[in-house]
Formats: sequence, C-alpha cells, structure tokens
Amino acid sequence: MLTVKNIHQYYGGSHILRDVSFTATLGKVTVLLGRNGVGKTTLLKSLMGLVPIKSGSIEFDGHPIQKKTPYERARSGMGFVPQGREIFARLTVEENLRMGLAYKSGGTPIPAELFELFPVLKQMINRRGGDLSGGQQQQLAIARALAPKPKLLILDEPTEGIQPSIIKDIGRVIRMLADRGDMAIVLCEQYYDFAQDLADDYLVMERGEVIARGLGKDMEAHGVRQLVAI
Amino acid sequence: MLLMAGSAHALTADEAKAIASGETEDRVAALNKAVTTADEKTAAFIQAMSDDAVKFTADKVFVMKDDKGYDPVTGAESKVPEDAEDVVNNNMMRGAFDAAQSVLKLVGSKDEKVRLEAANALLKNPDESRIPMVEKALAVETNEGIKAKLELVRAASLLNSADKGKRIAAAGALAQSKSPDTKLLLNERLTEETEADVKAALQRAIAGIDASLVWGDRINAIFSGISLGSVLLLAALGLAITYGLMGVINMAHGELMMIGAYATYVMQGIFQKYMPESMFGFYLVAAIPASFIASALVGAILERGVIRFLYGRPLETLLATWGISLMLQQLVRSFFGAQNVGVENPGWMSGGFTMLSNVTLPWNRICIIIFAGLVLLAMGWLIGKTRLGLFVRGVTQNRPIASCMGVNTARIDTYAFALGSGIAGLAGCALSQIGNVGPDLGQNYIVDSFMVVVMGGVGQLAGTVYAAMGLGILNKFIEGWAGAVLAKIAVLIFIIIFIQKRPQGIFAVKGRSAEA
Amino acid sequence: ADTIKVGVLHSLSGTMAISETALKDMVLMSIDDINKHGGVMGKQLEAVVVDPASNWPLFAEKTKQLLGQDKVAVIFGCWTSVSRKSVLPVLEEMNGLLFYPVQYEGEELSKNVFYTGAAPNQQAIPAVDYLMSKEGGGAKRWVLLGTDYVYPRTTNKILRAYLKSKGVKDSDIDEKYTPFGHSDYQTIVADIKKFSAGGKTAVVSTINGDSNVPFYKELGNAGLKAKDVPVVAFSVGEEELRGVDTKPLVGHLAAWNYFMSIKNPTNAAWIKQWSDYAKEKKIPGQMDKPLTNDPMEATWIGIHMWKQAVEKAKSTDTDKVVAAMAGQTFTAPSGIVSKMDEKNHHLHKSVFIGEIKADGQFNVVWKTPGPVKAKPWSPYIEGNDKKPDYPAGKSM
Amino acid sequence: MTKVALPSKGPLLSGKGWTAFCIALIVVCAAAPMLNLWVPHDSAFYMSDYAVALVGKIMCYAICALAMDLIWGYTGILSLGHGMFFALGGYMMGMYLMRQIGRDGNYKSDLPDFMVFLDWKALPWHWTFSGSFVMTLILIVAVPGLIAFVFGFFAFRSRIKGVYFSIITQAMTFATMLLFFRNETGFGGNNGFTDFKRILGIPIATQSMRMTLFVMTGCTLLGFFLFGKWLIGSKFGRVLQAIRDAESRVMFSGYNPLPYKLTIWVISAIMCGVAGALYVPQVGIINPGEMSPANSIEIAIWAAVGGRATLIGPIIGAFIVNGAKSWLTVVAPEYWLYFLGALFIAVTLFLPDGVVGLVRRWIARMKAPKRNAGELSEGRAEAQRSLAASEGVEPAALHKIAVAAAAGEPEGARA
Amino acid sequence: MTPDLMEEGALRVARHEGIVREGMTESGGRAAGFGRHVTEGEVDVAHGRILYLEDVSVSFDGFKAINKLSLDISPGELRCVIGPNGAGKTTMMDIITGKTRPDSGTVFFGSTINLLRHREAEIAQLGIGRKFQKPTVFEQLTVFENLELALKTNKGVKHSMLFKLDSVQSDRLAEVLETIHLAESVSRMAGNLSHGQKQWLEIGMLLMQDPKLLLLDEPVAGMTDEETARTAELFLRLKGKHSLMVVEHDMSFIKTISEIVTVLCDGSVLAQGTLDEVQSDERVIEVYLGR
Ligand SMILES: Nc1ncnc2c1ncn2[C@@H]1O[C@H](COP(=O)(O)OP(=O)(O)OP(=O)(O)O)[C@@H](O)[C@H]1O
Ligand SMILES: Nc1ncnc2c1ncn2[C@@H]1O[C@H](COP(=O)(O)OP(=O)(O)OP(=O)(O)O)[C@@H](O)[C@H]1O
Ligand SMILES: NC(N)=O
Ligand SMILES: [Mg+2]
Ligand SMILES: [Mg+2]
Repeated sequence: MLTVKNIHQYYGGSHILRDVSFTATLGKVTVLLGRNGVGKTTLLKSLMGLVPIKSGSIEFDGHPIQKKTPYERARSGMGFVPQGREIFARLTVEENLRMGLAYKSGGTPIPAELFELFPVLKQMINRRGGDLSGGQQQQLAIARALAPKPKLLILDEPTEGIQPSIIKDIGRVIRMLADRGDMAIVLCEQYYDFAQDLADDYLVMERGEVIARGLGKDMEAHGVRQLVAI
Repeated sequence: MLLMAGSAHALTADEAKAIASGETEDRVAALNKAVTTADEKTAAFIQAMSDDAVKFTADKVFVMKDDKGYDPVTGAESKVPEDAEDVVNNNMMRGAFDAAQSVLKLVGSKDEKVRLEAANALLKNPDESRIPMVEKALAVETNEGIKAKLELVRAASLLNSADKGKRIAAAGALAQSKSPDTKLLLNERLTEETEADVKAALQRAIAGIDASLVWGDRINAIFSGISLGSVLLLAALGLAITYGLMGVINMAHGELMMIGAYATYVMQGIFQKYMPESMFGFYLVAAIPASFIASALVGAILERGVIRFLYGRPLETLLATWGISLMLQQLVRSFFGAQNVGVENPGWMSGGFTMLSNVTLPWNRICIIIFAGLVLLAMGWLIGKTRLGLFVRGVTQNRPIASCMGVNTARIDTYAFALGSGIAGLAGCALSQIGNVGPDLGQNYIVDSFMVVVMGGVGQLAGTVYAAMGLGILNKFIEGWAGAVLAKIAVLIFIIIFIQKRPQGIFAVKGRSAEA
Repeated sequence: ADTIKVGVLHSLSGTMAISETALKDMVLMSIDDINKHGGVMGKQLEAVVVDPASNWPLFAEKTKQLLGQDKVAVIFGCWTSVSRKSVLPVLEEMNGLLFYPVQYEGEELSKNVFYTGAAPNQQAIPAVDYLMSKEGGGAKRWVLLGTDYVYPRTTNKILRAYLKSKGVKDSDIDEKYTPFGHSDYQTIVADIKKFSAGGKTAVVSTINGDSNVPFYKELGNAGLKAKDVPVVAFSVGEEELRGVDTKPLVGHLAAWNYFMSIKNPTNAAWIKQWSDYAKEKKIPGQMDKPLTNDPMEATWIGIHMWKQAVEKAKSTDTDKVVAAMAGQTFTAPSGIVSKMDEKNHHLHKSVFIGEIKADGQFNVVWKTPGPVKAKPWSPYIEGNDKKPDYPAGKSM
Repeated sequence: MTKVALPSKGPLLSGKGWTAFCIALIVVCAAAPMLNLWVPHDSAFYMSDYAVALVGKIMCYAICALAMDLIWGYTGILSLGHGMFFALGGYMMGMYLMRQIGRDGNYKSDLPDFMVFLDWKALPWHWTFSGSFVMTLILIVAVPGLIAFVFGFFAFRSRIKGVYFSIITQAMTFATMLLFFRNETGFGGNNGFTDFKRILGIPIATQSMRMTLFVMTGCTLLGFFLFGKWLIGSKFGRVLQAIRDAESRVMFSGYNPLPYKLTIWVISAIMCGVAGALYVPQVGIINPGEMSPANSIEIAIWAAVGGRATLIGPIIGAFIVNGAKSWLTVVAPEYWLYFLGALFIAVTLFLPDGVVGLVRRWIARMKAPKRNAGELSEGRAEAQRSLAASEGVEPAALHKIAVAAAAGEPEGARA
Repeated sequence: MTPDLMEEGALRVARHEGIVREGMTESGGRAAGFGRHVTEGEVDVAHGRILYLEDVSVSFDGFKAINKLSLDISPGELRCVIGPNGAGKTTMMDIITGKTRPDSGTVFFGSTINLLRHREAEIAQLGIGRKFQKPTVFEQLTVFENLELALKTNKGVKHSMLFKLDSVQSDRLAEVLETIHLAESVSRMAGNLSHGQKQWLEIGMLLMQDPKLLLLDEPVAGMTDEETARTAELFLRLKGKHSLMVVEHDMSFIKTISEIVTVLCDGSVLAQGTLDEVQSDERVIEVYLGR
C-alpha cells in the first residue's frame, strides 16, 4: 500500500530523517517507535507532505506521491491524526467532522459509527472544538480522520491524554479497522504496551534512522522495549 | 386652454426683452406683470427662459431650439447674430420663473400632481399680487389636498398684507401646516413685524410648528445613524473576511473599495457611451457585479502574488499590504488622474422620500441601507452555511491540517481573499453613490473599517454588525449636539474605553477555544 | 548654465494630489509655452518637479533641496496654507522665491512670496455682499460651514466680523466645522435645513476639496435647493465639481477670480492651449475632459509675470526680481489686465460669482466692476489697521 | 555526571560592535560637522545643509523606529499610536520655540501669532511652562511619559492585547490629532507651529546651531541604542520576549506582566517624545499631521524593513525607507510610490527578518559552505552524529550556533 | 553511559517488575537543592492543608464543567487526580491558578490565602507552579533562558533589569538541566525542541520556580516509558518538601507514584482512595478505566 524508500529530510541545516525506508501493508498495523525527538513526527509529516523531503520516494497505492501536495495525498486516501490534536478550535465538533469529509461530495453524511465509537462527540456535537477537553479533542481528531474512510490511516500518538477506557476502545477500533483488511495503518506511539498489542510490524527509530524493524509478535523477543528506552 | 381668456393678451417683443435682459429686479417685475395676463406664447417663452434657451441682442430676443433662433412673439425662425448673448438667470430669477410657471400650471394642468407641486412652489414664494389668481384656482379646484395647500398659499400671501387682522388670521392658518416652509414664512414676517399682537400670533404659530417638528428631528437623527452604520458595515464586511477570518492585516482594503468605486465609474462611462439614454439608470445594476468582480480579481491576484506567502505572519501582511495600497493608489492616479471622477446617482436614486414635512430620506441612503443588509445576509449565509464557508473557516484556522483533510487550501485561500475583496468592491460601489470617487477614497475608510471589525471582535460577523450600527448611531447622536469634530473624537475615546471593558470586542470568543 | 531651473512643489500623492496635480501640469505647460516663445532672456526654463506628498515638513525639506541643491531661480507651488507656512522660513533664510497660486486667509506677507490667489477681500467678502443683496436672495441668516483648519477658521472669523458690521446678530450665524476628509454630511444638512426655517439663510462653505462631493451629494438628495438655501463655496471650482453630479446643485454658487466659462478671446485661447497640451501629454483625466480653474489661472499668471520681471531685472536674483515684480501686468484669462500690486505682493483681481450649471460649469451672475486690490491684513481683524501694506524687511 | 556548561552572558557590545559604534560616534560628532562647516562648498566632500537636515531628520525617525522595536519587536505589542508621542514631544519643544520668537512675529506681540489672531489675551494654562527651557526639557519627557503611563496602565490592566491594543492606540493618536486640529485646543490648529527663530536666544537658522542639533540628535540616537542594548540584554529584556512568546507562562512563572509592559511602553513613548523634540527645530514645523494614523504605521514599517527584534535593524530601516523616499520623490516624483510600495512587498516576501536578517544570512552563507561541504563529503550519518555528540549539541543546534556566531550578535538580541 | 543513566535503567526495570522500593525517593543528595524554603510569605499550613477547595462550581455557556467540587491536599502530599476526558481536571487547575474565575465556592491556599482574590502572577509568587496540558515554553528563547526566567527570585522590574546569576543559582540551573536531560540543548531555541523535550523543559521551569505546590497536567503525555519512569522518580523525590497534584491518564505511572488518588467525574469527586481502592470501584471502571 505505502512504500517509503530512502527518504532524507532536513530542518534548516540539520539532518532529521536519514535514509528511512519501510512499507505499510493493507490490513496491517505498522507501529513506529522511538524516543522523544528522534523524528517520528517528522517522518509522518513527510508522508502527508506537510514537510518536504529532500530525496527518496514515497509510493502510495502504486503511484509515486512524493511530489504531491498534502490535499492530493489526502484525496488519494490518506488520513492523518496529527500529534497535538490540531482540531479546528473555532469550528464546532460537527464542522470539524465535516472538514474531515472535505473531499467527499457535498451531501456525504457523517458516518454514524463514529458516534458509536466516540459517544461523547455526539453529545458535544455543537460545541466548539477548542472548548473540548484534551482527551475529547483527541477523540475528535481520530474521528475526523476516519470520517472519509481512508485507505491509509496515519496516527501520531493517538493515546496521548486519553482516558484508559477510551484507549482500549481506540485500540479495538484500530484492530478492527486493520482486520477488515481494507486499510493500512501507520501508528506512532510512546505507550509501549499499547503499541505492542497492536503491532503487526514495527519500526524503531533513533536519531532519524530506522535502527530496528520486524514483526509485531517478535517485539518482546527483539528487546524493542529496551531499544526505545536507551 | 387658458384661464383668464378675457384678460389675456399676447406677449409683446418689449415684454420679452424686459424679461430677458436688464437688472434682475426689473426682469422679475416684468415677468410678474406678464404672467397676470399670460397667453400660450408667454408660457412658452417663460419655459424657454427657465431652460436657459434664450439669447438676446441689444434689440431682439431669440428663443433657441436646435441651434436655431425663433422670434418669441411671432414664432418665426430668425437668424441669430454672432454677438447675441445667452440669458443669465440667477437664483432670484429662477425662483420667479418657477413661481410664474406654477401660477400657469395651477390652472393650466389637468394633472393633480403638477397642480400640487405648483401649489407647493407658490407656498415658498408667496406674493400678495397673486391672491386673485389663487382664489380663482381655489374656485375651480376639486382636489381637497390641493385646496388645502392653496388655502395655505393664500394665507402665506396675506402674511405680508397691510391689514393687521389679515396677518393674524394668516398666522393662525399657517400654524396648521406643520412644515419648515411655513415656519420660514412666519419667521421672515416676524423679523419685520412691528405690531405686538401680530408678533404674538406669529410666535405662537412658530412654537406650535416647532413642537411638531421635534419628531421629525428625532427620525432624522436615527436614520442618519443607521445610514452611517450601514456605510461602516459595508466598509467593514470585506475586512471581516480578509482580516477577521484570514488574519491578513489588510491595509489595502480601502484600495479594494476604491477599485470597486472606479469599476462603477467605468460602468457608468460604458452606459453613457454605448447604451441608450433611457438605460442609463441601470448602470448601477450592472456596476454591482462589475465592482465585485473587479475587486475580487485584484484581490485574487494579490493573494496569489503576495499574501499567500505570508500566512501565519500577520504583521508582515501589514507591511506588504501597505505597500500594495500605495501602489494601487498611484496606479489609479496614473490611469484616471489624481482628480476625483464623477459618479452620478441614477435617476431612481436621486432625491429623497419625504416622510414628514421636515424629514426627507434620501433614496441613495435608503438603497445603501438595504444593500448593506443584503450583502450581510449573503455573506452570512455563504460563510456560515455553505461548504465553501466551512472550508474558508477551517483553512484560515489551520492551514496544514485542512490540507491533510483534502482541502485545496491554496484555492480556498484565494477564494476567500477574493470574496473579501469583492465585498470591499461592493462597498466601493455603494460609496460611489454618496461620496468621492478618487484615488484616496480608501484612505478615508481604512481606519474606520478596522475599528469596526476589531470592536466587534475579530472573526465575529455579528459583532461587526453591532459595532457598525452602534458606532454609526452613537456618532450621529453626539454630532447632533457637539458637532462633527467633537463627535468623532468622542467616538474614538468611546472605543478606547469600550475595549477596556471588553478587551476582545463586543462578541468575544470566550473560553479556551479563543486561545487555540 | 544655459537653462534656468524652476522648482515645482506640488503634492502628486497623498490627500492634496487631487487638487495639486493639475497645478503641476499647468506649471509645466506654462514653461513649455515660454520655452516655445524663446525662453527667458534667451535661456530655456527647466522644471525640477518634486513630490512633497501632502506632508508638510516634507515641503520645507524639498524647498531646501530645490534652493540649495538644485539652485532653482523660483518655486511655483503649495496649496494649503500650512504647506506655505512650512516653507516660509526656508524661503526667507535662503532668500528664495515662491509663487503661491491659491486663495487663502491672508494674515501674512513675506517678501519672498508672491500671492497670486485671492485674499479674503477678493473672494469671501464680495460673495457675502452678493448674497445679502436683494438679487442674491437677501440672506438674513448665515451658516458658516468649513473644514476644521486655518483657512476656513480665519475666513469665517473675518466674515463673522464683517456680518456683524452689517447688523447680523450672533444668533443668526451658525459656525460649523467638520474634520478633514469628513464624508457624512447628513446631520449637517439636516441642521442647515432646520436653521433655515428661521429666516432666509445662505451657507458659506469653506469645506476643503475632498469633503465637497459628499456634502453636495447630500445637499442634492436632501432636497435643499439653491433657490431656498444658496450655498456659496470658496474652494469649489470646476475641478472639484468633476466628481459631482451637478444637476441637483444648479444655482449653488462659488466665488472666484476666474471661471472657465468666462467668455473672452484670451480665455478661449488659454483653454484650447490647455486641452491641446493635456491631450499631447496624455494627462490622465484631463485629456478626456480638460478643465481649467482659478488656481491654474493664478499659476499661469504668476509664471508669466515672473518671466516678465526677470527680463526687466535682467537677472534671476531674488531681490532684483522682487523689485521688478512691482506693478507687472499681464492679460489674464479672466479677461482683465491683472496687475501685481506695487507693494503688497498680491495681485489685483476681479471677483466673479458664478452659479453652478448642470454641466459642471459656472454661470457668472455677478462681478466686480473692476479689479480689487488685495488686503492681506483684513481690516476686520483687530490690530491689523496698523500693519504696513508691504512685507517686513522690504525696502520701500 | 557531565558538568553542564552554561552559556555566559555576552558583553554589551562585541569588540567589532564597539568599533562600529565608535566610528558612528565619530562620524556624527566630528566628521559631519567638519564636512559641513569647514569643507568648501564646491568640494565633492561638502555635506550640504540640505544633507545635514535630511540626515538629522532621519536620525529622529530612527529613534522612533528603535522605540517601536522595543515595544513591538521585543515585547510583541504593536503600537499604532507612536506618532502621537513623537508629536507630543515635538509640541512641547514647539511651544518653547514659539515663545522664543518673542515680539518678532507678525503681530509684534508677546503672545504667539495664532493666539493674537484668535483674540486671546493671555497664554492658556497649558503654556505656563513654555517660557522655560528647563521646564520644556522636563515636559518633553514627562508629557509623553505620563500619557503613555496612564493609557498603558489601563490598557494593560484590562489585558488588552494584539490588534485590540493596536487599534486603540490608533484611536488614541487619531483622536488627539483631531483635538489638535481644533484652534480652541491652543496648539495652533492645523498650521501648528512654525517660523521658529531661536533656541536659548541663539538663532536657529545658523549653520552652527544646525550642526549642534545634528550632533545632539546623533548622540541621542547612539545613546538610546546602547541603552536599548543594555535593556534587552538584561533579564528584563528576556522577560519582555517571554511575554511576547507566551504571556500566560510568564504569569504562571510568577511575573506580573503589567509593570513590565508598562515600563517598556513608557520608555518607548519617552524615546519618541525626545525624537519629536529634536525633530521640530530641525525641520522647522510641527503640526497635527504628525499624529495621523498613517505616520504611526510608517514607524512600524521602518522597524520591519530593517529587521524586528534587532536593535540595529530599525535604525537601518529608518534610513533606507526615508532615504529612498527623499531620493525617489525627486528623481521619480510620479512613480516613487511604485518603488516604495514594491520595496515594502519585496522586504516582506524576500527578507522576512528585514535587511538585517538578509545580511546575517549572507554572512552565514559565506561561512557555512565549508561546514555543509564537510557534512556532505563525509556522507555517512554516523559520522555526523558523532560530530554532534562531541560538540555536545544536537546536529540541529550546530547550524544555529554557527549562524548566531557569524552574525556577531550577543546573547538576547536574536530575531 | 553515565552512572546516572544506569541508575535510571535499573529503576525502569524495577518498575516493570512491579517493584518500586520506598527508599528510592531519597536516593542521591540532589533533592537537597529543592528544599530551601523562604520564610517570608510563608503559607500557613497549620491546619494540615495546603490546598483547599470547597463547593466550587463553574459553568461555560450553561455547561457545568465543575460541579460543587470539594477537595483538599496536605502539605508534602503527592496527589494523583484521574478522571475521564472532560471531567474538569484542567478546569480545576485553571481555577486554582487564577486563570478561570469560579461561579461559586472557595479556594484557599493554606488556611489564610484566598486564591480567588489573587491574579495569576501573584498566585505563582505565592508558590503555586503549574505545568500545562499542552507544553508551553518560551519558544523564542533558549532552554537556558527559559530556565533562568523561571528561577525563583524577586520578579519585579527593577530587579530584573539589574539581575545577574550568582553561583548558587548557576549551580541550581545546571542541576535542573541535568535533571531534565536538556544539558546538551542549553543554547537551543525552545521552539525547536520536540514535543517530549518541551514537556521536560516545562517541568524544569517548574523546578526552577521552586513552588510549594506543583500542579502537573499530564506531565508524561508523549514521553517514552523510560522517561516516564524518570519523571516518576523525580516526583517522588519532590514530594514531602513540596506538595504535588498530578493529573494523568497513564495508569502505570500513577501506580508508580500514587498514595491517594482522586477520581473526578462530571466536575466533582467520584471516588477517592488508594489506587487499588479506586481501581476496583465499579463506577470508576465504568466511566474511566474500562473493562
Ligand atoms: N520546526 C523545526 N525546526 C527545527 N528543528 C525541528 C523542528 N521541528 C522539530 N525539530 C527537531 O527535529 C527532531 C525531530 O522532531 P520530531 O518532532 O519529529 O520528534 P518525535 O520523534 O516526534 O518526538 P516526540 O516523541 O517528542 O514527539 C527533534 O530534534 C526536534 O527538535
Ligand atoms: N470555555 C469552555 N466552553 C465550553 N465548555 C468548556 C470550556 N472549557 C471547558 N469546557 C468543558 O468542560 C469540561 C471539562 O474540561 P477539562 O478540560 O477541565 O477536562 P479534563 O478533565 O482536563 O479532561 P482531559 O483529561 O481530557 O484533559 C469539558 O467537557 C469541556 O468540554
Ligand atoms: N489656502 C487654502 N485654501 O488652504
Ligand atoms: Mg512527535
Ligand atoms: Mg485536561
């Protein structure tokens, strides 16, 4: 589904991503791990086209997309849950969800299942996004990305600030989405246990490089936890 | 058809000459004399005189028609010598002509409206010598309204009568008409009156009129406040998008208004040149889309060329748009000249609607109030209820994330800026109907526009409306008793104090979403 | 040098550009004209145009530059009084020469300035006289309406004193001011209407150029007709009316020393010269609809008189030119032979009162029998009777 | 445990900085007077009176730009009313100068001409101190300072921020302008004050007096520059920048932002007032036009063109913009607005950190290629990382430090 | 690898084995630096409470975010507050720090200081420090300058104009830099730090401020497990000398540090007790922990 080959990225003069390559497959959850500041967010942003890459290629659904703008990537079926929520603070919850449906045709309804997943959103449907609590905002951000039913879902630390029961729910949702088999998921996560539970594949980053990768079930065996900790 | 057939006699050459040339007073006297015995020729001659279509030489008078001279007495065409001079009518002369024509119309016209107008005109220019004519007209008049007016005319004419009793009666009669015109007549008499009891009667009458004019003054004040408010609103609405929503400190907003006004001017020129005269009144209808498109286009170019590089750096937009505004002003100077250009009100927007005797609401202002309301509704709908509006709001809040949602942010930005600019253009179109159209039109509104948008609360359409109307009415209220300069100062101070109380404007976004 | 440099100090940008740009073009045309006729003392004139941008301190700075760097022989420029006041000290210090072409409030006389516009007694007072006359409507009550700055304030002060001397009571005078660029005249017009119900009223308007359009539009639409309440303006000429639909304004008045509609051969020739020039130079606005007005005429007179004076003095030296200016005469487009006063640096001018016509031109309804001598120190201001009628420091 | 190397605070000016400063001082105090007073007029080196006046005027503007930068560039408060403080300082000086005219006016009266003309018989109360030079000097500081204090106190106490603050400052200067236009206010109405004759009894229109004013202006500018440097370099300056970045964090760190904002606001206003006072005798006129909103916006523009949040930037900006204006209004009187407008647009598009930012980038680029080349030739990420580690910084920081060092700016004076 | 880090590693391992030894908080002499109390403006804690909220309510446009909330904290306590998203935890901190005015209720710091009478800066100076849910640091200042500004000193204008770091303060600063693992980044702009680094910096600023009461809103959000452990260790060290109120959703973190846990729901206290107690509370499981 998504193939990333040898990408490099810089902020100003500093080399942030070094020769990163990986693939994400339909029906699988690819988990990205790494300490603070190693470049996980930067990598995900490069996938979305929010930061330009210097070299390398990104292929999605068989097409090279590294030259495409973020909205073109979104339209080709990539959904993104950014770190720090980044909901539209002054739009209502409903409007936020409608923004998520931006590239669908005008009358597309907000999928009802979103409200089953996140009942609080239904409750606060007319409240301004910015007035929600941190966790509510995170839920909104996930729902917003799911609304158009993307083929690839990129999540940057989706559990940050979320109450345990909902983390469990989110885990279940991610699993379910992956198991349906029509969505590839790239998940960046600090919460190790959560990550391990979900991972079909994993990648560990360190200073902008992928230093380890493998199957999710081997994580424990490969000592990934230690790797992330150093 | 003539009323005084018996006494009518034909216009003579001498009379014509006396009316056309000489000292104004003598001409007026000659005219008044001629009118009492007017025939059709006299009427036609008076009409020509008031149309300035008369020339004269030392011994002859010519009525001009299509560059040919005709003898006013015989009607025969006659050659106009080179040295023939145009008649010159000053205000006094024109007043006399109007009165003369009114007298003729009063009895000569079948149209009630014409007769009413004639009666009104006579009321402004009463003369005791016309009483017989007025009475004759009264005798045959059937319309009650006109009759009442004529009674007033008679009373007014008697106000300067030598008979004290008649004067007192006249004052009483005039007091019934609560209009500034009659008040003026009473006041004028009052300055000359010597008899104490007549004076008292006059003063009573004036006081009575004054009392009933108070309401008119109030309506005037409120209307002018609303009107000023609607102008401020129009000026601010476009800015509410480009600045309020998009965060561009758009110092060129005024110039975008100016472009709209010039587009209106150009449209007027096109109608004058290529359209039949009868269509001229519709130029403004065509100018509305034209001004919108012109400003929107300029706005779109600005957004593509400059603004889009500056999102997220609002203060930089101040600098760049300031530069743009300088250039646009000079551009207009280079194309249209530094002078103002003339934009006329179409016929249907000229003049006013007389609501009370002392309240005339100008049509152009009424139209602008309605127009502002329509623009506001359309904009509110577009921004609040449509997908485009949703995208605009989303994109302006968080560009990168909106693009991750699949929104073509660059395009939406351009649309949004063009929309704001187009609305500025509409404001310019409206302003061309009440004020200057010149290169610095925009400079006069930019400060006010920002004050309105900011006072309303940035990004708050409803706030903008409240602020515009509030400031408009407040300004006019204060101007009524403190004068325009102090009113303006007071309003500015009010804004300063008001912001102390509400540091985020009238409609502040409350809570945490304001900080995000 | 084989050219004589002439400074042109008119705002080409900012608020005053509306009025002053035409004067710049008029100076250039006059120079063109003089050069075509052999220049001055056989030398060609060379214009040095600068843009003081409606910024008063910049006027002083540019004057310094014109006199000090460019060494111009004379400057034609300024419109507002404050700009003139700003350059005055520089002129006096550097002994430069300025021709000021706009009607103004008086109360000033400098040996370095020639005032070719009207002093109040050459414009305001005759206008009021006319309105008081039976012919002018016999006004008894007065609204003195102006933009809030020195020219209107001074003029109104003089007029108030004058009206009082004619027996008008204070209660019959209403003085009103609006800020610069004021554009909403609803309240003012309503007030005028109200005031005018108290007796035959005339309005004397010293509203500054830019605010006139909204004022007149309001006036027209509110149905205040010239026959009822005539408005006489001192700052509204052909150029200002360019931006107005004049049909509802027919009959309102203006007082000037020149109108474009004045019929005489000199004027006809001058207007033609101007339209040809405007077309040739493609002056925006003017090439489609060339207009002349009073300050343009004053500019034209000034520059020609200066030429004559230089030729008489055989030098461009300020003192010599100043001396030679005294008593210069020139056939003005207004139809008189205009004379520079022997002493007081002001022109003798005829005063015309015109009524606005539907085509934006003026119908001259009254004029003085002959040229009037300027009284820069108005006798209606206390203390002025002792003032000498010549600039201080000038040997007389 | 590694010992943490804390960055030490730089000196007020770097070595090079002091050299440049001294050169500026010499130019202002010695070179300019010499070129103006003692070089023959026809020499190529002669500095004309016009040039002296022009540079003097621009130096006054530069002080305003500097003041604007303190409040806007460093504290993040955009004032659109600084023209008012400038004009107030100017008016204080102007009143004194008007009194110094004495009986040399048109009306030969002790009162200024415009008062005679308005039939005023005595000086109004607010002219009480205008006769005294010392009082005038005090008022030049006190009036703008006091008004700024009162205005700022209420505005900051109400937590008015961002554009809301900008707009009320604009309202403030606009209202004051209208007030001063009125003749009744007693400041000469629209004409303001002009036709000054002398200061302290010494004629103004002499070369030596002009030169004195010029030198004073130059020294004031340099003095304010040093003062600004010191202020911004102190912790006070950093609190200001912190307020700009995250005011709530500042509050939760225990600082009350009010006195900080108020202090810098008043300082900034006083600087403008002083600039105005120096400006008036040099240009010879003060009138309410100086308080028009556009003038205040221009001050902000000078700062932005030069480079905000650097102290040298606003000074450079004032010189570039006003120099360009003076030059272009003469060489291209009908087109200069195009050039000036284009300049503003170009600066924002291509020089986001103003001219100073551009110069810094140049310098950085001159020094950087070696480093970049090194990085590229090494090629392997590993080596780069070890380099970074040995330097004790993140790779990202390497670049930053190089840039800062190259620009030679001491701590606390970054854009 | 520094011994320091090795120690951390050991702690991490220990934590995952579920063994958190009591004595750990006393480890090392570094805590001493944080214990310097200034007597002037001392908070009166004689009644055994450093923070006391009673019947506090606040609503936004009719929505009751805090509903008759009562809660108190003793001196030296480390209180954990958990609760569903939107329970009102952040709002409660807003009220304590003066950012939001409650509609009703009382909030006391010690037994004498009515916090509702004070503004944000005063409250901070009284000794309440706060870490925001979303990390807020001075982005345009360096890490060093961020910490220097937070330093506990006289925060008046005159004082800061003349301020110079003395050697004690420098040492403190260096120490905190070490603690927050940003020693290598002293001269970097705070804005260029990654999310997690900003979290640390903000904690560092709190340490510099040396408050009596620390309010920490989701301090470990976005941190790796290892850093979470370090944070836990830090908090345990701080407690006793300082009072802490920690809001978190990371239950393993809570488990590491908690004594008493308060569960907030719908704006008021739902349950309170040890972690085990509240974890087994059906209502808490229902609304918060999930099954
Ligand atoms: N705008 C920027 N300019 C310069 N450097 C940046 C910028 N944004 C991030 N960095 C740096 O790039 C590196 C990678 O940052 P990134 O945000 O991708 O980290 P991360 O792995 O997502 O960390 P975390 O787990 O804390 O979110 C960090 O060292 C960070 O300091
Ligand atoms: N200004 C506001 N306007 C409307 N609702 C608000 C406002 N501020 C907070 N709320 C609501 O109050 C409730 C409490 O919010 P708060 O941020 O205190 O929750 P929290 O406990 O911190 O949640 P989280 O764990 O998700 O951070 C939420 O439902 C939120 O939507
Ligand atoms: N002198 C004038 N009209 O300002
Ligand atoms: Mg990240
Ligand atoms: Mg929270």
